[in-house]
Amino acid sequence: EQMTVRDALNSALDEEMSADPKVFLMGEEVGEYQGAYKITKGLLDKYGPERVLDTPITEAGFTGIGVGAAYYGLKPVVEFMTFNFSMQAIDHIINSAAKSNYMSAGQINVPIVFRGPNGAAAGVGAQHSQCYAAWFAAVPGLKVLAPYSSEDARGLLKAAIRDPDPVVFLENELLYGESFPVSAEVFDSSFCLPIGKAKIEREGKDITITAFSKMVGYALQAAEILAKEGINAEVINLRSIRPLDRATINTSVRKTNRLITVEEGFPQHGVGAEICASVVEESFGYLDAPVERVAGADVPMPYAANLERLAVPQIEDIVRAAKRACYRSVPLAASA
Amino acid sequence: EQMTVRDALNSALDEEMSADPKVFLMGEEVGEYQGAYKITKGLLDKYGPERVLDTPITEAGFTGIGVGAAYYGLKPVVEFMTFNFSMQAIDHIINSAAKSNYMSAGQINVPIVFRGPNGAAAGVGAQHSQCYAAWFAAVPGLKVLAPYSSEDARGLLKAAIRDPDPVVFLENELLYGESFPVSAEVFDSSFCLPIGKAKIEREGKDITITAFSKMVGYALQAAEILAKEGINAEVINLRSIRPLDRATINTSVRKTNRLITVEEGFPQHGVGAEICASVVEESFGYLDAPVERVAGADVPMPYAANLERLAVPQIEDIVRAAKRACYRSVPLAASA
Amino acid sequence: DSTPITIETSLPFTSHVCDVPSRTVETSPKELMKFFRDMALMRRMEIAADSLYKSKLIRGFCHLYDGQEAVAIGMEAAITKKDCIITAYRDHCTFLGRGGTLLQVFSELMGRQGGCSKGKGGSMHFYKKDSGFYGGHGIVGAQVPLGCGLAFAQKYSKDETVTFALYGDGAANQGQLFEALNISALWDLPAILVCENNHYGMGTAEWRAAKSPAYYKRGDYVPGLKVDGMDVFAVKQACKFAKEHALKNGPIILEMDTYRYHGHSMSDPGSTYRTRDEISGVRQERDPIERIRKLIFAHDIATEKELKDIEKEMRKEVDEAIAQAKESPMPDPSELFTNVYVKGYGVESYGPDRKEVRAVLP
Amino acid sequence: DSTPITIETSLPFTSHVCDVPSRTVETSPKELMKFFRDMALMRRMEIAADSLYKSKLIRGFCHLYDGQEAVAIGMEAAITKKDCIITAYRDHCTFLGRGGTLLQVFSELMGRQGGCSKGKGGSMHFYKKDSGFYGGHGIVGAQVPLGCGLAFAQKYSKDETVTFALYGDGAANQGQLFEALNISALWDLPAILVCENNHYGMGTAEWRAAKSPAYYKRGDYVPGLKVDGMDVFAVKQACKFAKEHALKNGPIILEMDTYRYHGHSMSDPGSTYRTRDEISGVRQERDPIERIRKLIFAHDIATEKELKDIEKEMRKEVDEAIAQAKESPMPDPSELFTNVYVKGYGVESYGPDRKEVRAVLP
Ligand SMILES: Cc1ncc(C[n+]2csc(CCOP(=O)(O)OP(=O)(O)O)c2C)c(N)n1
Ligand SMILES: Cc1ncc(C[n+]2csc(CCOP(=O)(O)OP(=O)(O)O)c2C)c(N)n1
Ligand SMILES: [Mg+2]
Ligand SMILES: [Mg+2]
Repeated sequence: EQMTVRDALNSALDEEMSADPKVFLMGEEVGEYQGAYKITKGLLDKYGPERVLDTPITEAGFTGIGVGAAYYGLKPVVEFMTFNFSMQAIDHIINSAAKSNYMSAGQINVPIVFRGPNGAAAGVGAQHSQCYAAWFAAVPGLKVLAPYSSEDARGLLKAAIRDPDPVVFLENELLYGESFPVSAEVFDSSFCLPIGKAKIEREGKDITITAFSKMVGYALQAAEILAKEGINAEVINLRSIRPLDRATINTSVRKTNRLITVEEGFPQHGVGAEICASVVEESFGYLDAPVERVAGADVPMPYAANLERLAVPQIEDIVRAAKRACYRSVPLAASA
Repeated sequence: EQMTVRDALNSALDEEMSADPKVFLMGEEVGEYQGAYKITKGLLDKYGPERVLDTPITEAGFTGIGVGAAYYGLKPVVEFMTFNFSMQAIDHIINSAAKSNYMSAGQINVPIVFRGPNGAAAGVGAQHSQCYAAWFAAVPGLKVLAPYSSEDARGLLKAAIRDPDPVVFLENELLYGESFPVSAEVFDSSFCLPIGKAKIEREGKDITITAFSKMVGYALQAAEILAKEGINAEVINLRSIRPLDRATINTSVRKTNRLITVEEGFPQHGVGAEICASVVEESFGYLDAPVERVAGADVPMPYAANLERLAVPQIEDIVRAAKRACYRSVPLAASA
Repeated sequence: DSTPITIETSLPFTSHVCDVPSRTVETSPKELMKFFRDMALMRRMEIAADSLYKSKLIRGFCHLYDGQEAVAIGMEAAITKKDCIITAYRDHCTFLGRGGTLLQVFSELMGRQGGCSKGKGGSMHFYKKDSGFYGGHGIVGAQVPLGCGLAFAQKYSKDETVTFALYGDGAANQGQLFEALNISALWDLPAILVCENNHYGMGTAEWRAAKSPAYYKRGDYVPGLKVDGMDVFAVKQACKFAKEHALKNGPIILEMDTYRYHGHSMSDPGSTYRTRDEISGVRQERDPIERIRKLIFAHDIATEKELKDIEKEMRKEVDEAIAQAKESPMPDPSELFTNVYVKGYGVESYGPDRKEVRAVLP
Repeated sequence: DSTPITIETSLPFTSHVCDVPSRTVETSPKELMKFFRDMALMRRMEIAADSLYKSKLIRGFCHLYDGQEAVAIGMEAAITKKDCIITAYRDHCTFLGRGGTLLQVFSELMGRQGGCSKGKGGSMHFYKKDSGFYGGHGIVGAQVPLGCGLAFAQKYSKDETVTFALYGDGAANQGQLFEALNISALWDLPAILVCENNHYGMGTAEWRAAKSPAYYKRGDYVPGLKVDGMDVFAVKQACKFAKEHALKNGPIILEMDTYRYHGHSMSDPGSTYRTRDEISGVRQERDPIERIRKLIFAHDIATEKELKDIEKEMRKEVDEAIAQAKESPMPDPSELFTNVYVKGYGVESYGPDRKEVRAVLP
């Protein structure tokens, strides 16, 4: 059976609200408008205005209110219309949410979810296209999840809402309408995915490709192309950026001896850099080729369609990098 | 001759204000109070309240005002009492400052400096100790500088103020009172350092240690200790985190074949991760040992003195990591 | 024809801790015709943008200004290009009002080289610095402190000019606005905060987002005026008044009571949170262009046919600009790496595959 | 002794868009003695913290509350521990008022296991959730939306309790305060915003930071009361009034006119931006403890010697707590990795040298 990512998110919210009266939603246009991207459709009708709260366009204020409610023991799900606007509230995410449990030595835990679309959409320009995965996942105290498929979206959002710690949940606008096949198990209201575990989407032996969110789809398509050329790629869907599943990544690289990281965000201090460092630290001797990073271009997002396409990874970028890694088995210096 | 970092910063501000009437200062307590850390001492008296502006404690508001003034062509130097408070204004730093020149195809450049103490101080707890180097330096459109010595502080701040683009200038509270020897050249009012260039503080052949800000001092002390044990370390003071001087780093590693990165910030997606990735990309074949990352512990900053000490890199951490890297010349797997 | 004509603004102004300007304004046949022409052009431009969007030639977000034209036009009529304007993402007509061309508008909307931001900005990021237009900002509220910063720079430079910072009723609740207003008041900045109250922030009616939707009063200790934003003369009068006030006394708020006919952006039909009757009621009773048309007739300045001809002419201008814009090439791929910095120091920048695409920044 | 005594508050209350509470309040010898004792203990505690700081047993920032005691004590006298309090970094006395112990205070200040945050929080991060104290926040202004969030949760949970969110005159200009106030007013949250106006934000006098330093009016459409924050009875009366108001009508602002004797924090001598005369004037004429001492004498409740003895007793309590706190061990090194998460899923966390120090999170 098929399910869209939108339905996966919507049903996860619905079921968790129905299971736990402490769960409530807040954000801009989540209620009467049914969500700017319709993720919260129908929930105002079902749960009423006390549990589905339309806020003014004041991210600092409503995020602070959400965090305060979580201090008290409620379980707020705060929607950012897009994560670009979370910067207005980022002090509350970092200083008020992420650090409280530590500063209070466990007295004040913060069971809150911050969710919304993250990263590049289509044609929305420099201020509406930033990926915040690397920023948030740098911060101890936060957990950072990034679903790709409907299974991910449903299972991880349920896990995030049930989790006693603050979770940043990074969706992707361009995936909302995509359908994915899902098993019967996924439909079950008890379905939940573990936080901190990556998923091997495709097994392979020649090269490891890590990706998250929309880029998992690109990595899988690249793997198809590579397969035709005899390169058997293993594709890892990270799912959790923090905690990062270093074990799964390293195990894979120890098998394939080659690694490509893919992400849409800015390259410097990105998820790819971290994965590369983690693999160099743990599995240096297993690497037969330099790690290849594929990432967003190191520029603000341009609007023009042709430039925008050049600014985010394309399937051919992944294919090209993979081939480079595979055709080169001896360290550069040795051959130089 | 000796000069404190505080005097280096103060004299740089003074001279640039005197050279260019478009330069002005704004921030909390920069005027009548002479600066929370006395960096702006005497400048209100000298330049008057039109050019040295005390602001209310409203970072979003005054940062936006600073950026707007830069749009018009003025050259604001905005002080954050510490960079922890820059999170309240980060949307203006990223969306209003960093991206404007690009979005406007060069019409609206933003000659502004954001400066203040960054990272850990002593005993100020989780909300007042964060290092923002990796975050800001992830963002194209920004330049990010981090001085260590008085020479750095003076030369880089002058460069930042003269630069036509937005510069994030990360100081360190614990260095303000430190004295460094400076050459006559540094005292000259025309003195200026190039943005984007690292400085080799100490030449060596056995291992490369990269660091910035206060950690440069630690790296140099670690190098002294290592020297006694026959390990000759090359210490690179990054000075500029963005642009990152990949050329200098790679050249050094191609010589030493070993690399340690040191920083006080959180490890995940940190400066060390980026440097590791950059070296793996450019000089993989030259590496004789896994890159070692030394960084802040992956926890919010604790207050207690003993825990705080464990949470930030110590000289012995650098020494230990360096030895590990040097005693291991063959890739792990091969020896396993 | 500059014969003076005396008229009254549609409504009296309402004020908060300041005097009110006079309702009596002077105009001329020439000015009336200009207002008609300028607003009709804006209207036509936005309608055309709607079609281009629907035929997928414009991508992403696209926020149209039809209904609110009197604000842009009335404001321009009161000030000079040395005064600054800064606004949000609903910026096409503000740009046009500042002297931008249709060709620049449509080229930008279609992401072409000929755009005012060479295709790199898009719908929300128009600028025209040479006539004091500082964008085009996508983050709700951000343009208000930025505008106060422009005003700071004007005062610092002793330019005797002012800045108009425009924002919506939704944005009016943003904390940074209150922060910037306090600083502007402390420093007597020549900043005019113009709240374009079109009564909805996306799908949220003003009273659902604001406990006190009397936006002209929200400055508390800062003076404010409530203005009929559908009456170009009221807008002009208020902006003149505000400019004088700001140069003498510092900040002031103008609340413009206006209306957007389109949905919030192209994905919003604009009809789920308000009734069709409400929209057509405004169109019939308060439309800023129709108001001028009536005045032109009342003063026998032009015939119905003459005005229709002007509208046809505007349509033609727009169509021609679109045709030309379509000829404008996409940006050269090398533009991906330009304008990241003014000064790139010769460092490298990277594309997604950094081994394949990298550029040395100038 | 609970014999009722009727007294008047020092000054009348001044109100903004609401009624004023009566100046006449009832107290008793018992309450007077309790107020004296509680405030004297706070005063002594802060003086002792000052010495500990100077002998380097307390590190980093340390913000003392002496002078402002009547606010903490008067507020507590009006509410229960089911009501919530949240404040900024100047939090030692607020914690004590909520029932925290001296030992917890001094242990935390010295970074010991016995601290209320086990030594991990420090001076600015005290909490006592079991009696409704939610910190101890270091970022100016942040505690106000957080406090409104507590109020939201109280209303959501139908607890019929309220939250007091305390902030300074400097913080009063923060935009997030206006954002949170608007939302609280829209949602009728039982939130009481208490501006502790000690007239300086660090070295900046209120009028240099605020165009309108009438903080009780700054809520605009939200009611406010100006209260003599040096008079514990005025504070108590105002907090009672505010609690009733908030439960019925939503948010209200209380501006407490108060004073801090110390500098802003330990690095500030507190004498460059205000005169010594100003400080000693307040000490002589408005000191909250002296006011109670005089009332006790006026009503013949205790002798000078008896009060002096109490003060000595307080000093002893403080000294003993300090001695005990010094015995409290530093946190175990393993605490570095605890409390990062409630649920760590068995993942690894790292120390500076990750090959040497790593921990599996529980
Ligand atoms: C900080 C921020 N939050 C949310 C958004 C998404 N958003 C864009 S426009 C808008 C509505 C703004 O309404 P209003 O201020 O009334 O202006 P109008 O669109 O009516 O001109 C919203 C919620 C944004 N761009 N920035
Ligand atoms: C957002 C932010 N900016 C700056 C600071 C530094 N700072 C700490 S306290 C303070 C003064 C606050 O004054 P006020 O609100 O009046 O409270 P008081 O200290 O007088 O109790 C400043 C500027 C901070 N902690 N947070
Ligand atoms: Mg609106
Ligand atoms: Mg104060």
